[in-house]
This record gives sequence, structure tokens and C-alpha cells, in this order.
Amino acid sequence: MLPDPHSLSGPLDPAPEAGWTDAPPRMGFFTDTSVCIGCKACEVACKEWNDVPGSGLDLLGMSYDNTGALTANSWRHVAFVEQSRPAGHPAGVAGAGPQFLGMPGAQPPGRAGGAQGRTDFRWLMMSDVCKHCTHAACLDVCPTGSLFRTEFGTVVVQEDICNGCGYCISACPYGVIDQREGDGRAWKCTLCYDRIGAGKTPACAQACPTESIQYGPLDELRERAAARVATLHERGVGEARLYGHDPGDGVGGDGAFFLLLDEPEVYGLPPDPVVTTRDLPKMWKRAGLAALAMAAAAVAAFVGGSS
Amino acid sequence: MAEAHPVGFQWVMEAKRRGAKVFHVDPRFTRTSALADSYLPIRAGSDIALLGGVVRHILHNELDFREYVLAYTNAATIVSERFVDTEDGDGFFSGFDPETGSYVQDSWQYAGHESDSGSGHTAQERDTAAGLRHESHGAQVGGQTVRDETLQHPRCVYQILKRHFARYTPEMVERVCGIPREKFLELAEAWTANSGRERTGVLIYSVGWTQHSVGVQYIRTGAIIQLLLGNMGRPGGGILALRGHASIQGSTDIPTLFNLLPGYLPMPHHADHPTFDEWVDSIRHPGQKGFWGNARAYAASLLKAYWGDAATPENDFCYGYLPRMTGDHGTYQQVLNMIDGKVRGYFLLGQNPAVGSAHGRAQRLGMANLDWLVVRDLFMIESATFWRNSPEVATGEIVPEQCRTEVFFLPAASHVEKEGTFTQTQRLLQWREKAVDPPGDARSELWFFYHLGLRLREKLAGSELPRDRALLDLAWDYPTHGPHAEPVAEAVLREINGYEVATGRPLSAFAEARDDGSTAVGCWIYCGVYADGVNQAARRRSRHEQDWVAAEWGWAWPANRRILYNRASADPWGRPWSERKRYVWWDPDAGQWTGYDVPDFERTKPPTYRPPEGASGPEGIAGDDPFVMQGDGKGWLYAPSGVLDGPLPTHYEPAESPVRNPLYRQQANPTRKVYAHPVNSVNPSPPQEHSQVFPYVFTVSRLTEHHTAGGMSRTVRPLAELQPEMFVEVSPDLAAEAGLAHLGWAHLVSGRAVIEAKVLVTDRLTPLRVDGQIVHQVWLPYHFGFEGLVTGDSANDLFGITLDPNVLIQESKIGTCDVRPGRRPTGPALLDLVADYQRRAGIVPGHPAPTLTPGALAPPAPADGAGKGRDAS
Amino acid sequence: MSRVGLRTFIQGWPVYRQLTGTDPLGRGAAAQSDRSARLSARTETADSVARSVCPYCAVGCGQRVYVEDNEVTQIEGDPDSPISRGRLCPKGSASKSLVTSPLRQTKVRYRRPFATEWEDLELDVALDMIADRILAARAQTWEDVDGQGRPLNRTLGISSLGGATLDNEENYLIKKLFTAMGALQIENQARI
Amino acid sequence: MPEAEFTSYYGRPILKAPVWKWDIAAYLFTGGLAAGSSLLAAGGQLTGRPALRSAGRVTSLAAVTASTVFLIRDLGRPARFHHMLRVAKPTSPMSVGTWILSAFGPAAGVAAVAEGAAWLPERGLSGLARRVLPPVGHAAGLAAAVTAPALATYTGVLLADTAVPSWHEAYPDLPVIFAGSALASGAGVGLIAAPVAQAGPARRMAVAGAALELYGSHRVETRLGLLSEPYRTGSAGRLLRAGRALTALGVAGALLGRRSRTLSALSGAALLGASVATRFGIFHGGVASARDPKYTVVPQRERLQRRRAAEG
Repeated sequence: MLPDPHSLSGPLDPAPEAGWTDAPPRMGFFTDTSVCIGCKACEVACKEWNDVPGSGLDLLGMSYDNTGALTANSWRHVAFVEQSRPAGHPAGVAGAGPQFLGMPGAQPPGRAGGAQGRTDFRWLMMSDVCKHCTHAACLDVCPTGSLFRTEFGTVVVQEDICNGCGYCISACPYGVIDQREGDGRAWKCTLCYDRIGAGKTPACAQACPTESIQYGPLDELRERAAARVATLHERGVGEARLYGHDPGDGVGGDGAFFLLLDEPEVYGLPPDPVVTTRDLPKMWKRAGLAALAMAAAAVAAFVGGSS
Repeated sequence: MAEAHPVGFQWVMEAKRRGAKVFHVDPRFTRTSALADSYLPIRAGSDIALLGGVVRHILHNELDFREYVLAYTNAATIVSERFVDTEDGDGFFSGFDPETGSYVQDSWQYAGHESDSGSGHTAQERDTAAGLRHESHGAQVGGQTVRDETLQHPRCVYQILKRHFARYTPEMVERVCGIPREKFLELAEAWTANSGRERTGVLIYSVGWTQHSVGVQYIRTGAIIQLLLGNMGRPGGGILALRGHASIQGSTDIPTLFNLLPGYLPMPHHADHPTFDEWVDSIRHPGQKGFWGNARAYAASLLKAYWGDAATPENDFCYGYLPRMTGDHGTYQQVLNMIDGKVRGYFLLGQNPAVGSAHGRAQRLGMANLDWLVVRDLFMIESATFWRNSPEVATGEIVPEQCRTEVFFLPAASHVEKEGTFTQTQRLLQWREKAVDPPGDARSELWFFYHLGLRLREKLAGSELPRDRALLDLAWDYPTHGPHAEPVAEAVLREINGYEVATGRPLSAFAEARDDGSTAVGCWIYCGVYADGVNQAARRRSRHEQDWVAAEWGWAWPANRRILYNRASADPWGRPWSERKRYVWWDPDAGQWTGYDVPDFERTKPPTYRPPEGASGPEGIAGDDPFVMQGDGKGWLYAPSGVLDGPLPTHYEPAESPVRNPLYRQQANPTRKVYAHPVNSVNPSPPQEHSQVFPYVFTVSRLTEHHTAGGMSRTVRPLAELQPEMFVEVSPDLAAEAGLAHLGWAHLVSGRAVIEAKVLVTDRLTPLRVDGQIVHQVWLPYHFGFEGLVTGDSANDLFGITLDPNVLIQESKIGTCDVRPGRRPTGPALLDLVADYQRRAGIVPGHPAPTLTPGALAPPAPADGAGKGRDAS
Repeated sequence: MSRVGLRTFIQGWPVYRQLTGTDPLGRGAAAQSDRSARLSARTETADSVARSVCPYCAVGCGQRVYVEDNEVTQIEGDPDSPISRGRLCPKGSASKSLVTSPLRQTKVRYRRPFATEWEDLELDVALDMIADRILAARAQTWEDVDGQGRPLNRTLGISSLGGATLDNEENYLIKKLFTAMGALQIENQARI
Repeated sequence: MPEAEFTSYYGRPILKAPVWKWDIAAYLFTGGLAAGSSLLAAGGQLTGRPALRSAGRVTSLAAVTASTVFLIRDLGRPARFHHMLRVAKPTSPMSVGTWILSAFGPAAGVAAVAEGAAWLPERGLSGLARRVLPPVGHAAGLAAAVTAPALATYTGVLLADTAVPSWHEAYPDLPVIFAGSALASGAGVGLIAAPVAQAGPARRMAVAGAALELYGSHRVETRLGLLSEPYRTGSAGRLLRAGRALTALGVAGALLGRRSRTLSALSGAALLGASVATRFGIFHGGVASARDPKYTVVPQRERLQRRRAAEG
């Protein structure tokens, strides 16, 4: 009954499997955080294009991140991580090499830690976005068909359909999609479905001053990303790694994947996300067994014993 | 650069991808530092010590690009034997006059030109911010100079420079700036290794670098390094100044500034320029080499553009109508005059001094003592509502019911509701098309001032008073269009470009300007923007259809040239220094200069051309003199004139510093401009007592998410939410010492004000060990004010008013303060806290410490006083 | 519901499309709504596009300003610009919110001396009042000559401070008018 | 369990906590009750126990009506509830559940209406209805009973088919718990509403249901390693413990109070209470596991390490 053996998990070209005959090549984002300057042009450009309402007006104290997370009112979120690793820590070399910050010679007052002042300081920045997964749990569980796979292989909430049931919000392994207060519906990045339909570039990718956010056919982006990681490794940036690029991962690979400079959870990303749909068949089996048990118990209750 | 010019920063990332090494020097680790290959923490205000160290590293190891330096700079020129360097004058050059706190520059001149300086007492040049005039034309110096091509003569510039910076060793840099030796050497070695025929390096600074009492000398040191390493006039080289407003460059080219007329012609001075001829000769300096020779044509054409038919050769083109300067009429002097009730009316045209200028309290008290104030802006900014919502209303210093200022707020048109040109930071004019009409009463400045002028002329029609002639004879008749009778901006641009009076034909180059009244040119350096009657600034040939210089996008002054002094991108014989760095070169067959850019040289003058004896003006420039605007055609490692506080950059401590100047007895720049007005004050610095009352150094700058005084970002929702509250960044060490909690409150106290801010404890700021003592630095954004979606205290309130001598810009990048946990007091109690600090610091408002450090041996004033010692009246 | 209406309704029903079409699981083509199918970028339906430049810093990034029904509907980077290559920073990207901000003033406001509130004022009346005040201040503070009889031609009774986001044409008229008026004390952000 | 060492983004959750409000937990109960009571009714209908039949049918209709109210009330856009019928997606347990409810609801409704046939007047149209209703009600009752097990257990898949760590990991056990809880609820109705004589099957159903429920809960609270923690701590822990106690009481009361009408009713109420507590306990346990990044990062890190070790 499944159109493709990998319909529920594993490597797949999602648009054709979702019924798009002669679909265009799958489009996506490659976000190279090693050139992100944390300017948040992506956050603003996204809000301006999609008329996304304001999010909070409070200082969060999370370095320069006052947005906090991807929400219904922030479809792009730039994360900031200030890392002052003690000298010995094998942090490897940052995109820009660990920066010496500390005091020359003697130990600065009131500062525990190594004799040499602070070394190995890094300031990681990363523009987070919906992953547009190959296997999108939000899309799978959506009971109204509001969330759907577009011809470009992206995942979009149709605001004219969504009735705010909230299921997608629990299903997303990255914690991206969110329900908007006062509106009730679920909202997230649409990879500018209207713009790419007109042959334009998504607003965030167009604005990004250093092309940390690159838009294009996913296969091309994956090649470019592999080359970029290789270059960085040659230049001694040992801990550059890709995240969400591998079609063999738990969600079949992401439509929007990243080059990170540290472990995913440092940025608030799950280290090994798996689409819940992968286990759905086993779940239905288990439910079936329970249902049979229930029926049997009921029958037994009435058939057995006279009183 | 990633903070305040992020889209420009793409080119740094492009260079980095191609293997360029990026160094970032900043008191605080910023988003630029995050992407730099190497970050150097520096004590704010000690940049000359660092860059001086780089100069020493170059000269000590003879790493300069010798061919370039010999041919294109004044390294070989011999300086007068009367010159005494700061090394021997304990922080003073020769010619210092303690009375006026300024230099007589005669002893600085090249050998044999001692009487040429013509500067007399530079105190008057300081008042008129004369330094700004040299933005587009070099300072004057006489014809031929004595040179020693072997660079061994003890008084050649090369050797003077070597001796001047001899003590700026890596150890001294570490001691003064707090930068570890190995980090400094990493920078110096990379910078010098990246020089020569095959390689260039660029120095990029943001305009905050100028906001120091030694600001111009910062840039001079950068220029010296870039000249020594042969980076000037070459692709991938030079110095890039990143300005903060869309058209700051335009605002000095066509200056709404008190001391300049369009094209950097100086406003006439009542004593120096009583007549048109004296005014013109003071610009052109007869006998000078260089392109300033035809200044008479530029001046006459400007006056012709102003007064049209009324301007005739007979009446010196209405030169008599021009108002005259008598001294310092800068914005800070004006504010002090406002406080003293001397100013009646004040126009604010898209500027918010209540937050953007230094000493916010003085700005607001000044506005409270006006007859009337006209604010033209997009939003209801702090400078329009000071009488109701300012901190001074809270402390009771301004009582709305007693504040007599009549305030007009007129809404302004935004950049999409009017057409016109901006001049961006690379001198490029770009025309903006108009998208929609302005809403409601919003109007452009073009509309407001044109119709204001018409209204004034109507009211003065028939007046016999001489003073009204200037207005009545003004050429003030521009075509208008649209529902609001908006003046046609292209008509104004045509006038700026200049035209032949008889035919109306737009000129194509400033060489066509005449001094006989046959041409009218609004701004001679912009001549060519309307060449062939086409609005060149509106050109939008796509980058995909032209080369990397992209000469057909917009128009750059002068003459659409993109890299100035690009003659230096070829060797003395006109051949490119290398294939890799080919840019402009001599084409012997065609007999002219050619290349990717408009050559910054007379097209057909061969490299072998040598001027005849006594030649002046453009003829005086030799075939190997790339710096065509300089009096000697050479790049100035040593500035015999044009810079008021010394021919060579010297490390002085900022006006407010916790550290004693380790290099010289003189603590701070002796020629800095200080105001003794009661509202003003300067925190004590060593060797004065009580400097420990303000133990910490604070510096301010920008956040990517906000724009200058916040008027165009705190009022815009998607930006306001990105940085929603005023905060102060402190190091963990200072947080521990001062008892500050992350996200808790702190208040900062200076000699002028107390402000509060949320605390962000971060490792991006670190204490520095300077000269044996620990110096803590804190950082503040200066965007916040009391209006808009997000509000906060203004960092600029903390600063006093101390200006640099050359261009009278305020020192608002470094100050001393105290930091205490908790929120600041409110109401009158706030004034008591400031008064208490002033008392403990020995500050008596109105009585600043003397600019000369007691005991600093000022060299005796030159005995013969040979210079034309004209005293300022 | 006419029969034709019913048939189109049924054929439009995603469940029907699941059963008959290429998307049995209802995760793509079958689930697309009419609105999504008709979706288009508002830049494509703009009446006009103005080639402009960002008003914020001095990098001079190119901007395209899309207008529909006399309203700015989108401002984004100009891909042709050799300076910015179609990119913008957060401030430049917020230009639409800047020019359409609800906090923008569109009416002349007037504060009478000693008043505690703003009042409205006609633009033309304001212009007239300002002109009168200029001439009055100018007359009261005019200086013809200095101590030694040399011409001054000026008033120090009027000051001006301009931002550097004004056009060159505007600066030109401002400087020309103030100079002709003898108002010498005009300054701008280039020196702050 | 030592405090697991892990990094996170300023301690913030990686997942979004479920946005469902208490009425979804309440629906878990009413859905189970509807299923359980419809089974009870069908049993009563087939084995001649009218008290069980009518109580079961009426409760089933009431419960399914309450369920519909809870589900629609929880929607962000209640007016668009009918969009649920736009698609039929096997990958969406909620879509499957909607179609189950669409089948079960009317059937339970007709069955319950049939109960009222007796009061209809003889003559005319209503008389016709009086005669037709019982057999129609009989068929409807059976139809409802046939779909009841699906209605009771699909909600287990609904919670499990999310990224919520403690729900997802418990996918083998949630359907069992919910099946047991539904049976116990149904039994509870029987114990309360039916005379002692007819309550035998209810008592046996109660025992079976309790067994399933306790077995499932026990596994969930112990077998999931770190992800069992949210079910043992906080409000979830308290609720599940209360559920266990009430279940034990209910079963004991059902068996011992065989002849006492009030004791049976009390134990029935206890069983209903137990079902509510268990449902809310499971609900809160899952929500807690989404709120703390530890429950996302640590298990995934361990899984990664195991996989990397396996790859060698």
C-alpha cells in the first residue's frame, strides 16, 4: 500500500513519493555556521516577507540571542554560544581559530582556572530554521492535510486548512513548529513557498550578508557542503561537521542541513533525531494486540462464570 | 565591521575564503572578532602605541616596500634642522606655544621651507576645524624639496620616523595596550609579510576611530604603515573608512557644516579672507604643485551657482554676501551657547543629539533654553520630547510648565518617498528612485527648505536692508512637480554638477570650470555626475554585465574614480608592480595611462615627465608623483603641515584615563580642545589625584541590530525585539569585584551623569594588565533613549565634551567611570550622587585641569617667531 | 448543490484524490489546497519597483522597493548591486517596517511655550510661523561687521544640526539657504 | 541513576512541549469509558443483562459526546473541526482516530436512542419507530462494540507517535494501559449501574482491565531507563501511584463486595477514578519529558554511542 519501501523512513526523494509527477528538483538550505556573523538579517527578512507578528521584548541574557528559540513568531532563530574553554580542552580550532583573550603573564584577580589567562575562546553563531525533513513527523501526523509536501520537496503548513489540533508540535523531533497564541494555528518556515514558486530566492537566503544561508537544489548543496567541510579540515578546523546531510539518518536527511562547529546539543539541536513515523507500523501492531486482548477480555468476562 | 557594516563584511569573508588572514583589534570581542583569524584585545585609547609598534617593527627590520617608499613617499625628504621631535621634547614637538596650547609649524617644514608654513598660530585653525578641509585636498608645501635617496641622512623623514617610534617596542606595546607580545608580533609579521609587488593588505576602521582626542593621528599612523608597505593606491590595499550614516561622505562633500562650503572650500574667515582674492589664494596657495591650482575657478563657479545673474566678476561673484567665521562655531560650542541663552532657534534635521551627541544633559539643557526648536524626523525622537520625558524632567532640572522652548515637529519623508542621491562610504553617489508619495504632512527636506526659502523671500520682498540682498539675489528658482510641488531633485543635481551659464550645458569634468562667471558649479568635486546631461548616479548596469571595478554602477567622485591615487598601482616607469596586482598602468603605444579604473593622473603625462623649474599647479606634478593633491606629489609619512597636533602620531593618553602616560611626561594631547563651561567637566587622570574615584574604563559602540541614536531602530518592531533593553557588558572578573549579577542591574557614574543598564557578564571582555596595573573595561551600546518601542538610558550622557584639535570631533569612545550594582537613584537624588562623585574626584565644573601636564617641560617658544604670527582676534 | 457542484466537490476532496490519484498517503499532491495552488509572490503582482539604496549605514546596499496600490509591499536587496549583491543586514531588511511603522509621525505637531501637551498645526501655518521666527531671530542677532570693520554678514542666533541620512540635493539647498540667510552655525552628524 | 552529564543551549528544551491542554487527557478517559461501556452494553445485550446494556449504552453515548466536546474545545480553531475529515492518513493516528470516532459515535448514539424506544407512544409514526428501533439498536450496539477496542487503543498510538521521549519510548505499553483502563472504566459503569446479580461480567472485566492497566503502568515506570523517571516523579508520579491504588481498591471491592450493591458501586467509582488518574498521569509524564532537554539528549547520545560502537 506504501508508494515506496522508504515511504515511512530511510532515504527517499519525498516530492515524487508524495504524488508530484515530474516534480522540480528538491530545494533546500545549507547553513554554513562557520561564516555566520550573527547579524539576524535572516530573522528580520523572514518576518518582513511573511508578516510574522512580533515576539517578546525582553533581554534573555543568552549572549546576543533575545529571540530564544524557533517559535510561531520566529521562523528563523540565531543562536549565540560563548565558549571560554580552559586551555587544555581539545576544542580543536574554531572556524576562526581559538581567540586569545586573556591576560598576559600573571593570573587576573578573581578568576579561577589556568595560569595563562583565558585562551581558546570561541563565539559560535548559527541561524536555526525548520529542517524540512525527508520524513517530516509534523506532516505525517497532521490529521487535516494542512501540513503537506510541496512539489519542491519542502514542508509547508497551509494556513487556510490548519485547525490548531497541535499534533505536529508534539511530533517535531527538533522542536521547530509551534502554536501561535491568539491565533491557534501552527506556524513555521515555509521555505518561502510563494517566492520559490515564482523562481525567487527565500527572503533569509537573499538577505544573508555572508551567504551562511545558501538556497538551491539539495544535491548541489550537499556537494558544496562536503567540499566546504574538507576545506575547513585542511585549514585545521577539525571539529567542523555536517548535521542533517545524511539521507541515512533518523529522518532520512534534512532539506535544511547545517555545518556546525561543535556538538549539535550545544546549539540546542537533538544529537540523533528520529522521525516517530519510523516506529509507527510497530505501534499499530502493538495497538492491535491490545485491542484483541481487550476484546477477548470482554468476551471472557461475559462467557465465563454464570453469575 | 560585522557589527555595523555586515553587508560590507561579505568582502572580508570573500578574502578569507581566498586565504587572506583577518586580524581584528578591538577593546571587546565582537561578532567581527568571531570570524577573524586573530583577535587582539586592546585598551581603549592606546591605538597609536600599537600601530606605532608596527611602524617600528617595519623600520627596525627594514621591511618596507623600498621601491614604493622611495618613489612615492616623502621618506627621502630632508626636514628643517629646527625640528625637535617628541622624543627630545618629552611629549612636545618644536613650536609649541603654551599660551594658546597650539603649535607654530614653521620648524616642522621641509629644510629650506621654514617660512612656507603660513600657518601662524594654529589655534585659529583648530577653532575652524581646518583639518576637515584636507579631506579632498592636501596641505600646502613649497615647490622643490631637498631629498637623500639613500635614506641615511639623519634628518630625512625615514630616519626621523625611525627615531620617533624607536621606543614603541613589542614590550612597550604590551605595557601600554595590554596586548601580549606574541599576539602583537603575529600581527606585525603578517602585515609586513603581506606587502611588496605581489601582495597588498587593507586597513579597515569604523568612524568611531575618529571619536578620540587624537583621532586624526590614529588615521595618520594607519596611513604611515600603509605607505611604508606600499598598500596605497593599489587593489586590495588602502584604508577603508566605514561610515555610519547613509550619506556621511555626502554630508562633508556638500557640507551642512559651519567651516566648509561644497567641495571642501573653506568658509571665509573674517580676518584671513576679507576679499575674494585672499580667500581664493588661501585655498590655492600660488606656487603650489597639485590640482588645487584652479581653486579660483571652483570658487567663482560656486558663487555663480549660489547667486546666479547677481554674481558678476565685478562684484567678485557676490563674495561679499558670504557670512564669515570668527572662531569655533561647532555643534558643541553652539550647545554651550544655547545653555547661556545666546541661541534663539535650532533646527534638527533627522538628527537626535539628546541621545546621539556627547553630554546628553548639556544637549537637553541647551534645548530647554531656546526660543524655538524645529525637529524634522520620521519619528517622535527624544530631542523633540525633551521638555516632557527627558531625565532632566525627572530630576526637576526642566519643569515643563517653565520650559519656554516652542517646539515644531514636522514629519519627514522616508528614503522611499523622495528621490535623490546618497554618497556612500567609497565616495559613490547612488540615485534613489521615488517609490511612493510621503504620507500626510510628511515632506522631504528639499520641499521644506525650498518652500521655506520662497516664504522668506516673499516676506523680505522690497526690503532695502543690505543683509537681505543675499536672500533676495539668491538663485532660488527650481522646477517642482507632484501633488506637493516637490522640487525636482535632478534639477538640483544638475546645479551641483555645474553647467555652462550661457547654454545650460552640463559640464563633464571640473577642469571645465571657469573663473570668469561663464560656469556655475554647485560642488566642483561632484562635477561629472551629470556628464553629457545624463544622471550618472542613476546608472544601474548589473554587476553581472561589467568587470569587478563596476564603473557603470552609480558615479564616484572625483571623475568616477574608484581607487584614489591609483597611479601608485604602477611602478615609477608606469609598469604594473606585478601581473597579480595590475590595476592602472602606462600604455606606451597609446601614449596614455589606462587600466581597470579612471587613472588618477593626467591621462597623457608620461611617467618620465619631470616638471620644469618653478612649475606650479598640475604642471608641477612629476610623472612619478601619484599623490596629485599633495603639494609635493608624494605620500606624507611626515606631515609638515595640515595636522595641528604634530607631524608624526604620538601616543597620548585619552582625556580621561586611569593610566599614567608610560611614554611621555605630557599625559594627554596638549592641543586638544577643552570647554571650561560650568556644565562641562573632565574626570581626573594621573598624575592628578582622585583618578581612582572613576577606576574603570568604559567604551561605547554599536550593535548590528540598532542604528546610531536608535530613532530608526528602536521604533521598528522587528529590530527593537532583537536587542530590547539597555545593557552593559562586564568581564567575570569585574562582576566579581563590583558584585554585579548576570541580568541584574548596574548603574554607571561619570563626572556628568548616572545611567543604569542590565548586566551581561561575558568573557568577551577581559581585564588587561597595563603598566603593572589591572585595567577593567566595560562596554555599552549607545542606541538607547527614552522614546520608542524599547527604551533605556543613553550611554552618551556619561561623556563630557573634549574635542580633537583637527576636526573638532568629540572624544566619545573612551571615558572613565564607576560601576555599582543595582538601579540608579531617581529624581533629585540622582543629582546628589553625581555631585558627590564630583566632590570626591575634585571636579569643579567649569574649571577643567590644565591641558598641559604640570612639570611637562614645554620646549621654549621659537625665539625668532618667524612665522606670520597672526593672532586670533 | 448542483450535480456539477457535487462532482467538483468530491473531486476536490483530498480523500477522493488519495484513492484515485498518485498520493495515497495524502501527504503531498492530494492534500494541496486551492489557496496553496494559486499562491504567488507579492513582488510579482507589484505595480512598480523602485531602484533605491538602504538609508541606514554607509555601505550603500542596493534596495528594490515594490509598490502596489500606492503602498510599499516589499523592500529587499538588489541582486544587481556590485556592492551588496542583493544582500541586506537586519536594519536594511527591516526597511519596509521602517517606512510603514505605526510610530511614524504623519501630522505636524506643535508645543506651545510652557505647555505640557502637543497640539496639531497646519503644515502651511507652521511653515509661515517658522519663517517669521527665522527673520525675527536673524534681525535680533545680526552682525554686520567685526570689531575692525571687516564684514561678518551673519547671525549666531540660529543653529542647525543635520543627520547624515539626508540626500546631497537636500544638503545643497539647506547649505545654500542658510548661507544666504547668514546662518553660519549649521552642523551635521559627520562631526559627531 | 546518577545525574547524567550533558550539554544544552542555556538549559532550554530541545523539543516543544505538547500544546494539548487538560481536555485531551480528559478525552483519553472519556474515549476509554465510551469504548469500555459499549463493550459492557454489547455483552449485556447478548447475554440478557438489560441493566448492563442500558447503562453501558447511555454511558457510551454520554462519554463519546463528552469526547467530541473535549476534542473540539482543544482545537486552536474549533470552527474548523470538520477539516479532520478532509483526509484519511494512515500515518496520522489522529486521522485514523477521527474515522474510528466517526464510525463509533453514530453507532453508540443509535444504540442509546434505541433504549428509549419503550417510552414512545404506540400509534402512528412513533409506533413504527417503537418497533424498528430495538433491532436497529441491537445492530448499532454491536457495531459500536466492534469498533470499541480500536477507539480505546488508538489513543495509545497517538501519544506514542510523537517525539515526546517518554511517550515514544512507551509505545509498546501505552495501548495496553489504555485498553486495560478502558475495560476497567466500562466495568466500573457496570458495577455502579447494574444490580449485583447482573454485575458478574463487570466484575470479571474489572479484573482483566486492572491487570492490563497495572502491567502496562509497571513496565512504563520501570522498563524505560531514564525515560521512566518522568513517570515516577512529580505530578505524573503521584497520579500514577493514585491510579494504581484506586485500581487495587476497585478490584478488591469488586471481588469482595460481590453481594453488596453499595460496595460494588464504590469499587466501580474507584475504577473510574483510577482510569482518570492513570490517563492524567501518563499525560503529565510525557509533557514533563519534553520540557527537560536531558530526556532528549542523554538517550540519543547513548543510542549514538551504541551505534558507533557497533560500527566499530
